[in-house]
Amino acid sequence: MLKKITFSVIGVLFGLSVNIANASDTLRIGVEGAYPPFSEKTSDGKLIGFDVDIAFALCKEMKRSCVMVEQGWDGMIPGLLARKYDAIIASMTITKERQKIIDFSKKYYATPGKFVAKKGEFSDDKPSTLAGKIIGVQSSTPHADFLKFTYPNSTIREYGSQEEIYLDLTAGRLDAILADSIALSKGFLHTDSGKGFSFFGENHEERDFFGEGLGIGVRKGDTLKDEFTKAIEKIRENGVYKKINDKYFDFDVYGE
Amino acid sequence: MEQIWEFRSILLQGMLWSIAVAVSSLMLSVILGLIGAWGKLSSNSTANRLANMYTTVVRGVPDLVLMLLIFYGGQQTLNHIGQSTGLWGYIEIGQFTASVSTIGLIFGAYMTETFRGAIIAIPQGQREAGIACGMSKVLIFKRIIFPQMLQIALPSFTNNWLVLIKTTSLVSVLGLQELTYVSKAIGLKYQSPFTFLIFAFFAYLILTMISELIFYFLNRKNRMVSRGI
Amino acid sequence: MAQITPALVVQDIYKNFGSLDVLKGVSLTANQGDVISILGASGSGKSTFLRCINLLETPSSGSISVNGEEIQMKKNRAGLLVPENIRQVERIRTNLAMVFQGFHLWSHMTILENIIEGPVHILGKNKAEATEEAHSLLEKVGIYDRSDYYPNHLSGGQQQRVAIARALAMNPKVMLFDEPTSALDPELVGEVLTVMRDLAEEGRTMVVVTHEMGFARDVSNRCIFLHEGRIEEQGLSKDIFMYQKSKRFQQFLNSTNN
Amino acid sequence: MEKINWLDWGVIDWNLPLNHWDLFIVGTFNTVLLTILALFVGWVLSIPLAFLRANRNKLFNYPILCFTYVFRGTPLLIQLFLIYYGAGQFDIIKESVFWVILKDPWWCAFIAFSLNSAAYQTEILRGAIETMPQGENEVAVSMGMPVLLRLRRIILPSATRRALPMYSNEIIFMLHGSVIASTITILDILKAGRMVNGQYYVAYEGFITAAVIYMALVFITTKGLKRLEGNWNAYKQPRTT
Repeated sequence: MLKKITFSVIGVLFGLSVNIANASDTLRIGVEGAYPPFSEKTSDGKLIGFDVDIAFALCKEMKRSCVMVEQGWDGMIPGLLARKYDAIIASMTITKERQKIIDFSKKYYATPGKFVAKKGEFSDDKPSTLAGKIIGVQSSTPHADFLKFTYPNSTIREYGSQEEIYLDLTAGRLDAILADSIALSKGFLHTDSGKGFSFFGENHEERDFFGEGLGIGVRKGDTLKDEFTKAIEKIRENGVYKKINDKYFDFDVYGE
Repeated sequence: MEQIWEFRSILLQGMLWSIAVAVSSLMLSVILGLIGAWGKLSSNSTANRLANMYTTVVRGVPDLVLMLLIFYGGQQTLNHIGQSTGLWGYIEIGQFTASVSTIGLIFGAYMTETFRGAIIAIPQGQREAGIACGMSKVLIFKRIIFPQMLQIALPSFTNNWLVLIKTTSLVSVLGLQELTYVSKAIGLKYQSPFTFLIFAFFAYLILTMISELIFYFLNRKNRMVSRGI
Repeated sequence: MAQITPALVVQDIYKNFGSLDVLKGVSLTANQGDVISILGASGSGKSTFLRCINLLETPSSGSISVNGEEIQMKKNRAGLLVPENIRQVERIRTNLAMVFQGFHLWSHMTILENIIEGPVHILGKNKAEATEEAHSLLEKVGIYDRSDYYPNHLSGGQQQRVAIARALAMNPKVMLFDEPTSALDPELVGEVLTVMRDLAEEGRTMVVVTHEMGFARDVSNRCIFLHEGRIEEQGLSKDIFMYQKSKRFQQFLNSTNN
Repeated sequence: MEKINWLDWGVIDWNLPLNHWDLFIVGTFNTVLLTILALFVGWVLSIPLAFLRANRNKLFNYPILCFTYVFRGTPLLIQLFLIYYGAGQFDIIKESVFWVILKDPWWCAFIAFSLNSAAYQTEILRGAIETMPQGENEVAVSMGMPVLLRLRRIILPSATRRALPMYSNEIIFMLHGSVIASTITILDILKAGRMVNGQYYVAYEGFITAAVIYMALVFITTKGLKRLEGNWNAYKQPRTT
């Protein structure tokens, strides 16, 4: 009895999930899965979205096989450092803070951040207008840093994922939210639950916070950085990027 | 209701993950509990101190904090050790492994107390009778102490298991797609969190009830055996 | 002689537990200063009778008056007798202090707290006054310097004496004793009986269920012998121990003498 | 944001949590407040519930048993999610006065924790009341103590003292359980740790700091409870003087 238990536990621990990886050719890519339309999951559990398509396109371009590893946003960079995966393709903004710890490829898209609230609730997004209001934002994002710095008189509530924020906005727990404008538009405003809400205020592209766009994160010194950059340029040229882009958006998300 | 039916496969999968985590953690916790109980009862002062430290730390730190530490920190530590010793290159601590090892670790501490109490409750004479027959220490444990200990420990063991099932819901925070995670995720996505969460609520309740029923019969059988002695 | 209201009148108490009839019409009248011993083999219903008096058990029928006030009873929907007004019962109970076989001191309170609990919280006396009284009561039952002890730190005999002091603190009209010495080691019985004898000499009205024949004969002025829920024999103590009409009582006395 | 060298151990840099000590202070405050309030409200609720259940009250025994069974048989996390996310699904609730309270994550956690603790404490207290020495209660009855006075002066103090070890467990359990407040945006100790980790993309510092604070809280609580138990249960111990 005792022996049986011991063996089965060891079996479970090692057989099922500890895999001692060798330097295989397979690239493991960290994605989030709760950030429509860039990454989300279908009802049968499949990952889809712009990030995912781009990831597969880049891998194809680099002639590497890829697997997607799902990871909550909180642990995205620690996961990379812990080598749970080799690259992050999860709409991560290239910021100075992050560049201290990891390297980024060239940007693969760039879109401004924007506020959303109930239609007609606010006329502008000045800090004085939003003073005393509750603003929801995803934690560990440049949007969160931007809010904490620029809107000290508002209550900033930090969430783990964008979907939780949408729910709390519709539930009336939040007065406004700040996030990537495309994510907001496609992932929220254009869905059933987004009815009655709209953008307000400026486009936010403040360089100090939002850097130069969103890139692919790799560990420091990893040559993958250049491979990805090259691959991004390639798919921009050969039309693969445009094809994916057009599948989701009616404009070029790459920015200028 | 229709919504739940629509997502039945993913919900069922979630439930299976929950059960898998629970059962695997239970097995790990039994092993750790036995080692811990041995440490607590051993005359070796180092083993003693280690076992005490183990139970104290687990009692001190909430499950979720330990879980996150092992999930995020444990992997880095392992890789660090691997790199500096050159023994291994990379070990993946997946969500499942992290979940099972933390829950196993936590309940190992509770099992330690359960088993320790049970072993103490076995009359000293039983052991001495074994020695008198010329049995080895290992044999005495296997043939005399262990089976009796299981019997005495059963009620407390049952309780640990019931708490353990509920604790598995925490691993949703690590992103393991078990019952809590999928019901919350689907609920959020389709703007009907109550529908799916109440499903999960009753699913856990049923798991608890079934476990209680099983242990009830085990316990009854058990008592009949001990009455025979 | 002027008409004096008896301290306690119990009339025709019947009590059954399901189909088992425990009391079949037991009556008792205790005048001021009476000490009545209730004797009987175990199972004769004597403890149940005592418990019926202050309604710890509700009798199936019968009436109880304390100091001329009858406890109002009514039949409930199931046809069982229940007190009509619980407030009245509670008020009357304060006049019927009971001492139990198992002492039942409140284990989470000190001796002093045990004694002042009733006077302060039920009777609404002020605490200082109650404390002072408690000390003199403790002295009376022969417990010195133990007022801040917890019950577990006392011997059985001491505990029972404290229990008596606790009952006395309510200044009751009648004291009910339910086999007060049965749970005690033989060498401790004496100290409790001494206290009870003193109370009797003070003129306290007491109803005592007991196995102590010495007490019944020498201290109580009247005795009741119960057998199978009925009064088999009763009378003045000095007579009843001399000559017994009932054979059963005779046998009972013989068996306890051995 | 000065960096002190001796705090930087390479693998772990203690400067990070130290620079955000204010987060941890607020977090500790929230954790402790939530725990204490939930335990208190749970206690208050548990008294009538336990009493009705111990007396096998015909009307209430089964509904209360249902309540305690359901809340003890399901994870606290699900209960919290049900209250926080679940309530928002219904317009009736959203338009009612309750929404003012349910809107706030802090209140949601407080309600979930209180109900959960009430369920556990009800069963603890019920057990203690049922194992109460019957005679001690009977004496009080025989003296004419009204039922509420008896409950307050005799039954509760006696039952509470005997249940003290179980109450200690419940306190630690609640303190541990309160970490899930962090999952609904409440800044508790764990959330503070997560925020520090998230800010600097590190794996250890925030969590270890949180773990240390929790351990300290548990340590203090256990010590305090031991002392309290010693005082309250003096009647059980042999007298030393």
